[in-house]
Amino acid sequence: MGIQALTSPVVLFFVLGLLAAFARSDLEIPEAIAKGMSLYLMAAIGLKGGIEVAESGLDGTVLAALAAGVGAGLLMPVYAYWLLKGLGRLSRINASAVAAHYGSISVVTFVTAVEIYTLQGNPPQGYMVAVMASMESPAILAGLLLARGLGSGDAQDRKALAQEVLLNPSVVLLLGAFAIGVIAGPQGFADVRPFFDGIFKGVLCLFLLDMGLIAARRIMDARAMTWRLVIIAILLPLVNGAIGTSLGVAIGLDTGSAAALGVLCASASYIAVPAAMRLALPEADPGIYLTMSLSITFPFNVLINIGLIGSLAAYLTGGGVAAP
Amino acid sequence: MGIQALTSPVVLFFVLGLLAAFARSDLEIPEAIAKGMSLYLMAAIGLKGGIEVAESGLDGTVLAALAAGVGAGLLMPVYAYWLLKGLGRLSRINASAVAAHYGSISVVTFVTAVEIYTLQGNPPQGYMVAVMASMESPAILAGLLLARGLGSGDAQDRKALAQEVLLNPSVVLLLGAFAIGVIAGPQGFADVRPFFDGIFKGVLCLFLLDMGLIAARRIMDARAMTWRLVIIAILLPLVNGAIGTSLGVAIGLDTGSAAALGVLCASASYIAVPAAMRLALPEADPGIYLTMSLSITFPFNVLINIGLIGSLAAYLTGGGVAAP
Amino acid sequence: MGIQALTSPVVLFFVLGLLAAFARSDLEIPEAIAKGMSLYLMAAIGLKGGIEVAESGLDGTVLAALAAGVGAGLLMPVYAYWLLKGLGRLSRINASAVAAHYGSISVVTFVTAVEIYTLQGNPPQGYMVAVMASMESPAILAGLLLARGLGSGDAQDRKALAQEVLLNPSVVLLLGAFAIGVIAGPQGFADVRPFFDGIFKGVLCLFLLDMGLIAARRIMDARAMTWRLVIIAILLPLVNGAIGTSLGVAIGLDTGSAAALGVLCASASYIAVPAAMRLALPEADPGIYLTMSLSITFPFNVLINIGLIGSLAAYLTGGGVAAP
Amino acid sequence: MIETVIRKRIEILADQAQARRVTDIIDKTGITGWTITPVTSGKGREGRWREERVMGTDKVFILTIASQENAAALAEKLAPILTSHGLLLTMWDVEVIRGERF
Amino acid sequence: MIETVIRKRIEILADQAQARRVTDIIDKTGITGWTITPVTSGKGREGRWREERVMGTDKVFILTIASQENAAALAEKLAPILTSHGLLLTMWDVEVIRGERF
Amino acid sequence: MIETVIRKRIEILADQAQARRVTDIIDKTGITGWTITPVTSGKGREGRWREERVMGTDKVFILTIASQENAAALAEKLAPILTSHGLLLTMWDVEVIRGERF
Ligand SMILES: Nc1ncnc2c1ncn2[C@@H]1O[C@H](COP(=O)(O)O)[C@@H](O)[C@H]1O
Ligand SMILES: Nc1ncnc2c1ncn2[C@@H]1O[C@H](COP(=O)(O)O)[C@@H](O)[C@H]1O
Ligand SMILES: Nc1ncnc2c1ncn2[C@@H]1O[C@H](COP(=O)(O)O)[C@@H](O)[C@H]1O
Ligand code: NA
Ligand code: NA
Ligand code: NA
Repeated sequence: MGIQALTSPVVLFFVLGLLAAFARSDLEIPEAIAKGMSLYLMAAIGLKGGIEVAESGLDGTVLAALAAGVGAGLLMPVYAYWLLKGLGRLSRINASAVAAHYGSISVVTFVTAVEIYTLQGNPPQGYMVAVMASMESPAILAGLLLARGLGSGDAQDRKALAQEVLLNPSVVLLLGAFAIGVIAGPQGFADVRPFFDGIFKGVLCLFLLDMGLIAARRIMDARAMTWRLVIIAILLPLVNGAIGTSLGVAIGLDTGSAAALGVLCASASYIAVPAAMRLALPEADPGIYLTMSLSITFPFNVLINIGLIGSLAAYLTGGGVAAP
Repeated sequence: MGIQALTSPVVLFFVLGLLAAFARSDLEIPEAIAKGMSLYLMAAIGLKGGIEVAESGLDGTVLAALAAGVGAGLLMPVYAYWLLKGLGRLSRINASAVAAHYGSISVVTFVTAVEIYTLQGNPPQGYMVAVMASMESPAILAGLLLARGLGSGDAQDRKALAQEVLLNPSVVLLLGAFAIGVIAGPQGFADVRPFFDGIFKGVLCLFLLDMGLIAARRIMDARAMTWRLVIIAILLPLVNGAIGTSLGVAIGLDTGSAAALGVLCASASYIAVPAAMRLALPEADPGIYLTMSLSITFPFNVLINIGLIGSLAAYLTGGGVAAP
Repeated sequence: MGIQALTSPVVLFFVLGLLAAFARSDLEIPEAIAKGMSLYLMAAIGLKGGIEVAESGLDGTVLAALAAGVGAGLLMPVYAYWLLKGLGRLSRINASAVAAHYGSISVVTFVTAVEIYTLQGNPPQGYMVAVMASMESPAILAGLLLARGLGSGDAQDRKALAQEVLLNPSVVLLLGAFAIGVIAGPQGFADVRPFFDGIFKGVLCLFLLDMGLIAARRIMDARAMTWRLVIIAILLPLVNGAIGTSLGVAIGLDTGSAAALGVLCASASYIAVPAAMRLALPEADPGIYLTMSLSITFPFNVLINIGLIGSLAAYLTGGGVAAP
Repeated sequence: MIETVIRKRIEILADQAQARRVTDIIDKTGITGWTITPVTSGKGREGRWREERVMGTDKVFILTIASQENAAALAEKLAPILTSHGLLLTMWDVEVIRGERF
Repeated sequence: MIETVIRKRIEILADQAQARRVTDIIDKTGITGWTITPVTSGKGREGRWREERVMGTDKVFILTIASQENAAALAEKLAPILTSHGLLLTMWDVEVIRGERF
Repeated sequence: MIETVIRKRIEILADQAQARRVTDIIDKTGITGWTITPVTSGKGREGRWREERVMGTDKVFILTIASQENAAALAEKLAPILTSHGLLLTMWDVEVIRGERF
């Protein structure tokens, strides 16, 4: 992603968070503020995606992109599972839980990638937000099937789970705000633009500061991490990112959107999926799945992989490597 | 209120909140954030009202508007009380508590109305903020007199209550910010405009998302609601809104301000009055008064009644029905 | 500081907070919001300082300013200590704790001063933010030496304390954001300007509202305050402010920067130092040190002393008294 | 071994709005102090509630450590308003160090 | 003197995500209510954690006052999932006023 | 019926800034874990306080379940700093399931 991205305040605040936590500073963002910023970012990204779709309309590739996203969300956990059980030596339960995380997506990784690709002149399409939302849940389903097989759990547990999966807060807020954007359109957006667009990148800076703090603290406390798992947490985003990007190019997405699909595949969930696993697979160890997704894959994606994926997309769509 | 208002992001976020909660999604806004937004909205609306008054000066109708507001705040609880005891079959305590809510006002309903009327070309006058602030407390007094008669409670309780009523946080913040606006004037406001004006509507969106979530959840949990009470919770804002608007026109207010007075009369408190009732009438059932004001009257006003009142005001001031 | 400053919304919100609390209103800002605003203000001030340095480069006076700041931070506690033990009649522990507060700095006092001096046409240099950050900790060291002499505490306590002192959240965030500003430079800042600059003054208003509430409430609850301590809490900022300003002029700072150094010397910490004292001197009474720094010195500085220091700096640099 | 004495620990669940009334009664009973902790949600006969400080419907726990006599006196004073003010009171014996403080 | 009766106070530390499951079991046991309070951080065999509600890793305390039989029934029902669901359960006797409510 | 054993529950009210010191002492005593819960406000001999995390003046409750010997050892270690560090310590017997864990 070149020099420009690494000197972007967004990335620098993330690095500051990492450094502060590694140095054992007590710097801390109140949880209510972090949660508020997370909701704000989802509402804003959903809304902006919807506005763009209202402006530009949908081209034929949107359905292909949705299908590609959901398909990847269902299949990536399968090979991730075998890797985690084999190379990673995890138990069935833990391997399934981790696999679900890698099949799903991270909103903030996506948002950071959109900022960077837009800076590089390759803004992804607005409908990629809908693709993102549709990729949150399928992997949870895949993960639970891997863990328990068909027909597990009692009726009530299943209902609670279906709700958690289908109506999880991120999905509802992303899709809801997206729909509002489509309905309200550009002139409805004008009034709320200073809030949802003007201050967006600044809020993202503070949110990434917090993510850096949390990611670094978690890995310092981690007990269950092994080198095998660290390797997998870097291998999976590389492989998934390459597959997703190629898939995007194959179905005819533009450079930015193909790269965005790659980033969605490469990213690992650290909000929606952990919440679902806490509910449905309480035996799985959060010390494994959160540390892998949050403390290894997330920084790897933000600092390195977003750049690699962008270059791959530029190369595959014939645009050459994007200028830094 | 026409198509335009219903496609405004502000209203759409409220609807999203209602739908998400009815679908039993876990979407939730941290309470500290909700409280922070509520304080922000009050400070901003107060400040903006004060600035407008500093700019335009006060015309003679302001005193009449204040008197009309306070008078309505004292008298509306009286007929509301009889309706609630008779038709609603509530106990004396509960009827008094509910009546106090309907005599007082809802800041967010007012703010939403101001946004909508301004969109429609009928911005209410800045001093209506002062009218709003002056209408918060009289109804609490009226409600307590209805519940306990004169001379109730011991001296200490009365002191605590007088403080709660006169210095309740909303009144202090609204009037304080209003005064700051008047003193600082337009050029003092310039520096803080991006915060208090620029992002105002966006914050209102998120706040209404939360209101939608809370309103819908409360009605789903409600046990004490009856059809009689539901009818009253729609009847009162209709009647009070019509009376308030007519009163506004009668004392010579412009279309927007008359409609705003109507909205103030139509709206029911869900912050200041519940807090006072918790303190002074702990025997009253919040399951009744909060559900009526928050889950029925508030959505009814935001989605329907603000539009009706706007049309009535336009009709009465001879402007015809406002264009959508 | 003249009429203009006293009608600035920033100062008026502070006064509103004081009045509301003295009138015993329940107005209250959620703690998470207050903490979030405090972090935001530090990140923003650090970032803006760094941007300015990236733009203007550093002139030779910056090292002198840093040395002056650190030196003052180490020496001011010494005479403060004697004053507090003698005139103030405090115990050794309490005198040392209070002295540390007056040697350190208050970020919000500095920020308010920057706003006011900039309005008056004398903006301090960007590097004064780095001077501020470097003045947070030396006084803590000085205070602990006064309290315990050399060689106190066990090894583990010392390590925890060194961390608290060197890596305390304010220092890390101020210096980290400053470094980000220097690296990202003006064009990196453009995207985040609406958040870190546009809404800055508005957030400062709400933060000062909260400071007013807290300052007034604390003094009403104070038991350990004596007239002697009140006098010292006004005397120290006067003396330290005059010394700091003169020092600034002596080392060749411009009017605004010399005044800013004066304000840093005059201000007393109420975040970083109390936290360190809680850890390292738990026997010291927060009822004394917080009440003095927060409830007396802070309002005195914001309402009066910033103006006096600005006039002194203008006088000493030959600019005459600043226009109001 | 350190010496401990037995005191009563009283815990009162109350509406936030009633907290001041309860702590005033504790003060008047001559008990040396109290501590308030937050409550997130609950369910009782009147149904479920969640913390909604915006609407003023949240509750708190008020804890106080007292001698047996003071505890009995406090329970006595609070009993009449328990039902009307929706309070919940439990108490039990605890060991404390520095018993002279309570 | 006010009359008190002895009830069991049960306190369960659980993941936020498991809270609903626990309160459903309390409800089904026929206990009249429960109260949830927040938890900030902790340390156990699996290491230290802090509240991180953004990531859904936080815990809560679930308190309930019940008769001895109901308390025993609840403990019986929760015992099988204590380890798999990472719950921590303690209980002790407390005095309550208005004992007919529990 | 499920089998329970008796353990000691110790509750320490401490300044947030002192929490680390207390949990380090708990760890060194060989107790398996601890849990921290938030505190909103309080009143003692030194007057009233409210949570003001911005100013670092807030307090927390530190809870730990331990065997009788470990509990006694902990009380012994904390006793000397109770007054200077403003701690408040109470403890009582509770029943736990899976007693081997504590
Ligand atoms: N058996 C119980 N155990 C614990 N808390 C209870 C119990 N019953 C009621 N509560 C709490 O007391 C509040 C009010 O109860 P009620 O007055 O019965 O609606 C509930 O919302 C719960 O927080
Ligand atoms: N009798 C008591 N019961 C409960 N909490 C107390 C009691 N006394 C003191 N506290 C708490 O301990 C804190 C410090 O007390 P003190 O050291 O006496 O000022 C107070 O702020 C209260 O939170
Ligand atoms: N001895 C203990 N005393 C108090 N809390 C404990 C204890 N052991 C564990 N916990 C709490 O239970 C949580 C889970 O413990 P564990 O399952 O052992 O990791 C910890 O994070 C603590 O919050
Ligand atoms: Na993925
Ligand atoms: Na009304
Ligand atoms: Na100073």
